[in-house]
Amino acid sequence: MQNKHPEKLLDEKGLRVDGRRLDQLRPVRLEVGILDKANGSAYIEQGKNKILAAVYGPREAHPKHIALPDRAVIRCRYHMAPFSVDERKSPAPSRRELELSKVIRESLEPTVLTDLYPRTTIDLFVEILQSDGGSRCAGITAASLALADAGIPMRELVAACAVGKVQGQLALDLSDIEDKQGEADLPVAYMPNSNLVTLLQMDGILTLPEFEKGLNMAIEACKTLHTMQREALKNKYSQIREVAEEKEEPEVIA
Amino acid sequence: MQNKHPEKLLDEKGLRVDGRRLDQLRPVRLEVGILDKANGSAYIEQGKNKILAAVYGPREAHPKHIALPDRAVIRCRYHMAPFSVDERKSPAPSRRELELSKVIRESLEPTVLTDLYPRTTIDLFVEILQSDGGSRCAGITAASLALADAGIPMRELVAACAVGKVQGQLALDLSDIEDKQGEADLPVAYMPNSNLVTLLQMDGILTLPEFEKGLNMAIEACKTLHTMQREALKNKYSQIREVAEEKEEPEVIA
Amino acid sequence: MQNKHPEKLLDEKGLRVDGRRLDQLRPVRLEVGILDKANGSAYIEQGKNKILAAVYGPREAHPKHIALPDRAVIRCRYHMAPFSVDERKSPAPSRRELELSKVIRESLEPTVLTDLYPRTTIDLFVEILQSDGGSRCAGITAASLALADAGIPMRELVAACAVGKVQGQLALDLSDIEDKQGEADLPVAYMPNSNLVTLLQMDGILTLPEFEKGLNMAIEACKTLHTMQREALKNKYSQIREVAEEKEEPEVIA
Amino acid sequence: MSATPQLPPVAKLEQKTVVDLIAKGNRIDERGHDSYRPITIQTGVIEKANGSAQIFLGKTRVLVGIKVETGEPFADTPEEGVLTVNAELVPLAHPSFEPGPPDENAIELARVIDRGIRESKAIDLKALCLQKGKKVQVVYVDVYVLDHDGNLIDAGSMAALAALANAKIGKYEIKGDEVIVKPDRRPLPINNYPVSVTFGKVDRNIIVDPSLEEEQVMNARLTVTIEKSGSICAMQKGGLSGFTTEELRKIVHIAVERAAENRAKILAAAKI
Amino acid sequence: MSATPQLPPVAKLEQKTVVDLIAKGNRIDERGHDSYRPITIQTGVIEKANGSAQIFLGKTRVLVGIKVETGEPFADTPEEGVLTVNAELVPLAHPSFEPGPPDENAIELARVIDRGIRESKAIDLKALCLQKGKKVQVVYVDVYVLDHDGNLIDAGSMAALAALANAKIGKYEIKGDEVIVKPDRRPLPINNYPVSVTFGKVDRNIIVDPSLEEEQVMNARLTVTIEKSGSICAMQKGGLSGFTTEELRKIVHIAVERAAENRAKILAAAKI
Amino acid sequence: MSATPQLPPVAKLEQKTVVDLIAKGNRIDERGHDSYRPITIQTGVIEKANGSAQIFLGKTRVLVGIKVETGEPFADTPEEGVLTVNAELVPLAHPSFEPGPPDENAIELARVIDRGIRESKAIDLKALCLQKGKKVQVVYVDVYVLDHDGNLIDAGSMAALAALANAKIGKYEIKGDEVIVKPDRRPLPINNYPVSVTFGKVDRNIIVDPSLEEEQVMNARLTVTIEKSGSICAMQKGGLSGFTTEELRKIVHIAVERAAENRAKILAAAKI
Repeated sequence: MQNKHPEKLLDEKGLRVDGRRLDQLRPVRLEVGILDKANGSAYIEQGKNKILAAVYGPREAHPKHIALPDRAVIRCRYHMAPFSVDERKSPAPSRRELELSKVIRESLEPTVLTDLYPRTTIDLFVEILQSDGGSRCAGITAASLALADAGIPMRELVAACAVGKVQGQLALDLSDIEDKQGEADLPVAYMPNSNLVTLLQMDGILTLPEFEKGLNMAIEACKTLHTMQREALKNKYSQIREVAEEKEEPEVIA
Repeated sequence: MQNKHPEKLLDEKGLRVDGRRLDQLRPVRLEVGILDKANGSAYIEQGKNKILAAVYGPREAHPKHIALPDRAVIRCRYHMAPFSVDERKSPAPSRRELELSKVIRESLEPTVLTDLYPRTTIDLFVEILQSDGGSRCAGITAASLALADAGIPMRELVAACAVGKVQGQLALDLSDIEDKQGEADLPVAYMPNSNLVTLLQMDGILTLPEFEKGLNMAIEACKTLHTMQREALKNKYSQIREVAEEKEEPEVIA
Repeated sequence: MQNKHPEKLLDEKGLRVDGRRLDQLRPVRLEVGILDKANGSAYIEQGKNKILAAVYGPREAHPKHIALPDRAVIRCRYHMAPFSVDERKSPAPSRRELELSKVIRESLEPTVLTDLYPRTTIDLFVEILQSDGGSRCAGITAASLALADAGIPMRELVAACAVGKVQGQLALDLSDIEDKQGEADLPVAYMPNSNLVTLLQMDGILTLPEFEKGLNMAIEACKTLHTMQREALKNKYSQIREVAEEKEEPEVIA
Repeated sequence: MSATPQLPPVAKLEQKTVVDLIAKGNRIDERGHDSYRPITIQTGVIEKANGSAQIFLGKTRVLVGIKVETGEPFADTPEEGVLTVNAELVPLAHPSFEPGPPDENAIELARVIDRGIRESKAIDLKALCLQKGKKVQVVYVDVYVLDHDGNLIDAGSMAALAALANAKIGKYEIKGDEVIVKPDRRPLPINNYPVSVTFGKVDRNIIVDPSLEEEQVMNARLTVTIEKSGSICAMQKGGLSGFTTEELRKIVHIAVERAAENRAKILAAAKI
Repeated sequence: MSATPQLPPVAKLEQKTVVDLIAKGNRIDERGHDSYRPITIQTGVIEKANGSAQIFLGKTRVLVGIKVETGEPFADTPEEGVLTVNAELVPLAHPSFEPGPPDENAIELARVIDRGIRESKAIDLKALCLQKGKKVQVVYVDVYVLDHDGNLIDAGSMAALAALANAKIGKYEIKGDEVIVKPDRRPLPINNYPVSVTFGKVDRNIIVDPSLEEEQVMNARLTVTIEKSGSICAMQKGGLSGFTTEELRKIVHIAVERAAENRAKILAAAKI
Repeated sequence: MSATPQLPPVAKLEQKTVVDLIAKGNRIDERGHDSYRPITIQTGVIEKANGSAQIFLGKTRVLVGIKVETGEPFADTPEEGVLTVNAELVPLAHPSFEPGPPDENAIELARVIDRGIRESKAIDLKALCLQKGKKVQVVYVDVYVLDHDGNLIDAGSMAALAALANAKIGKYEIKGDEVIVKPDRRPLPINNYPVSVTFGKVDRNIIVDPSLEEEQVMNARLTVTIEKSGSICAMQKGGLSGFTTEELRKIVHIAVERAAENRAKILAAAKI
């Protein structure tokens, strides 16, 4: 968190640079099943984030020695297109991308019934076509939909959203400019039915009360996003929606 | 094709910097079977190009998973020695070398009876010891001889030559200086008996009539080189020559 | 060997910068079995050198194709910590580290009864935590102890020490400053019972008589270090000492 | 090392259908031999890029982003900007694409697209020089394959051209040793519109714009890139067989026709 | 690609013992759920480094060396020194560690340690600027894992903090374009003391400072880094499950307590 | 990691013949223990290089090209040119050589050749300084192994020396900040002629210049490099066994003799 450009991120009415309230999500657009070759895919726009997620698998592990005898191996790559950020990014994976690939995988694995597909891999690709702050969270939201679209049995969908701090105030779903000038960033992924936080990172400074409040804000946003996810799936597969509504806990998709 | 040094590449008589006519090849020297360890090898000098080609195989595929069940895998590396060009070249393969390795392989594969050696690899190494324009073509001419020298059954030899454009005129077998200042480069590999063009690339600008004329010039040169190739093999293996002359179409060597 | 700073490395009494005589080792401290996870380990301080050596194995070769049917494969890595030298060193292996990994392996392999463990690997890691001249030799002395600590059957321990030339005089066990300003460096590893020199390298200029004298000085130092090695093992495993003393030639440990 | 590719195990029967249809003058998707699949081009889809375009060529989908940054010229062209084309076979586009540095197919794709742009002098590189021998503008063309259903060269080069035509760059001033970027934006200076047309040879038949199913049965591939005045500015043969001279003469004439049609679509999409 | 890790085949019975003991409020090494293993910290162990510290956290052993060199600032922070944290899982520390560039575990370790130092502004980076936009001091923090018996994040971040507190840097003067290094040495300017506390979740129990045996049976991991005034300055969740909100509320309070205790040990070891 | 090499499966009987002949004072190619295979050296074979030489040592064939370019000196030797030796085990030279970055054998080969040249001060590096601390000439010695029939170190170092003696460099003038290259050419300044002599130990016998068949049965290898006045300037032991002190004393004396003979051949080839 750098704080070099103390521009005004909140106006006198407490509204943000893009006119949002502190607890307001950016506009979100979700699409499911938009790629031809992938077994499952989804697209998310959240603010100016434009992100594709695709799933291949379960498929035979290659090379074989990476297979596990009792469950599927999940592999995940978070990757930014060279043109997705202000200054062109080399396509070679950065340390940041390698770390995010790991935490995104660990945010999604708790949802997948991996023991149904021993000796296979499920490969998950999250491509950031345009990045605008909060891309790891939006990527998780899309990736969970791509897993569902691939027909992979899941406990429930996971949604993710960050809370940040701007001018001393907690604010939901920071945009790029808020993120760069903000004082904290708290990305959270959440499974509402299981009440499990599966991604949790933090940058910046938060007091304990701020953390608790911020966590609650993030979780509420995840619940909203979770509804949107189910809506997006419903638009794609109306029959799957009905099955999902019958059994609520756990919510098994596919 | 850059055109920054508009030096005179043709004199008043239409002769080129090195005194050649527009349709004249540079001096060519071919030697077959000059390396001790390789299964087959050949050496070509064409102008100041000095190129070694060597073949290892058919040999057991390693690692095994690259093998194909119904044919040999051909692997090819075009590589320039660090001292082969004006400015020292790093020995790590450049993107250009990677592309040329592919098109050279694809120019030679049509000649090899790969289905006779399933589950093996045939490895082909083209080392440019000195480069003087047209090294990919000279490399193909040598590599085809190295395959024959290795006793690998082939439909026929393939020869290659480029045609370029200097001062608006089509010219055969450009040297380095002509290539750098020329207006187009059209490398061609050709199997005369099968009438198949197996390498075709183009840089620069050619009208359709220029292309057709240039293609014909290149093919005539390939036929000349093809004769030289057979001569070089004859010098090495007189008995193989006789077999080759009996069956003309296809010309199976070894 | 550079000779740019002709500072005085010897005083009027023939004593060196750190007060040593020409034939005197730096203070040496040896410890055996100091790591928890490694199968064998040792630590050496020699001057300001601080070096850890660890052994894993014999263990199943991975990947399998590196295994040998009639003996264990020994693998060795000499590696310097980024903070071990004056200017921070990148953790990626340098060409020097790759060469030293090879010669250290070749100095230790003659001591190991590798034919007892076919199809396995014995992995040897030498980590230079602080470097002060002569780290390859001190690393060998420690690595040999780590092999013994791992219970790997050996012909005998190998010790190593370098001789250098400062101001025209042969000097034992050069420190960093002597090494950088010295005129020659002759690192030697020696198996006293077998009378075998298993590491021998040379930088600088030595006449034949200087080489013979220097070799003798190094070998005498190796004998002294060999006694210290056995002492260090004795402190760790008193019972093993007794077995080793019974059979002198070859000295089989473990 | 370049190695004979391992083709996916496509059912023999399926392969035979593809080949037989072509032999009868038809194709699996009912096109004629000389026809392209439907082409849709969207420009300006990535606001953070200087220019961008997404193409759908049938089910093949390629996104190209253009970034223009300040850098150094090459020593042998001190008064010219720099063009860099990079292609990524993004793993979400096909089960056979794996993460990692570009393989020979990605490199060939990038270099063939590069060749068309460079040899036709599509970008006025001299107009991108800021300070002779020291500072120039570098144009990065990143070709991002998102769904692979065949003929990536044509899809990539058409999207690249549309993205270049869509690109806006800053205005620069040099003050002493520093480059001042001004907020005004002007179009990237484009002089030519090279369009590649790719052919496949299936047995002895030549088809245009092969789909992935067709690529898996074809013997050889040829790309011909045509610049605006109808001359050839780049060619690239691929695949395990070759072309006869008669086939080549026929191909280049078809290429000129198809290139003109596709160029019109690209210019329309880029509103030029 | 990040892949589900392959855990070593630990005997089922042994695993059960570890889990059962924790379920009973006990642990395999007889600690309480909220207790750390014994901590020993030595500073100044590498004389050639600007600062260094070695920690023994139970049988886990980590050495950190600090090197301070002259370099260039980042373009967006022209008046600040540079902090670089690198972690090596040295192969002598565990049979599963292999030579090669840092894998995702090493990168995560380095980045979590980095985040604690950076976000708490532990190092006064502005005091490390020598010449605005041109020359600054670069602080390299190399985390060297020598024996891995679990909880590398806490061991590494405590050793890093002790090494930073131990570090001495040269005095510099700028004359024209040259940097003159003076022989005087001053402490590296440290403003804050972030301490990470790592939790494991075994079934529904939360334990502090998991050992390697415990790591192999735990479902999820959470690191909370607390700066000197008791606020959180970094968090990182790992592992194949998650935490409930109740668990998280409990965890952050324990983290504040444990961090204060461990900070005192570090400061004592660094004689601050 | 350096690993015990996998030797090719040579027929036991063939191996026994090689060993037995040596035991009887003979060798498979009928040489004496102390004799080299025939040596042929050609210089100036690569016109585009500043210097070049090709050696045939029996069936071993190595080509060395020298390139001299302008670059920066090392910080600790601001008044000296730079020497860089690189060796490539080109895959066409032996079935076991694979494409890729230099392996430990290639690195050892390059470093031993480098050591002989550097330690004997064969190149007058001070004469290659153009502008103290800023611009110097960089001498690249690229050792290219074309056919591997054993003893690459001696073949490579003899070819390197012949190529250096063959090299011509430009005349340079410094005007302000620019380097002006003049068309005149002068020889690279050479002060010493280091020649390496490599020994193999087969059972208890010491042989000179081992061929590939002999390398596959020998226990250990020793290279001794002798400079023009007869002193040792580099040594390198290799292989899985060692040498007794008596063997070493004998070896260095033979090395001095053979080096003098081979030096004469190199100088004759380079016309010096």
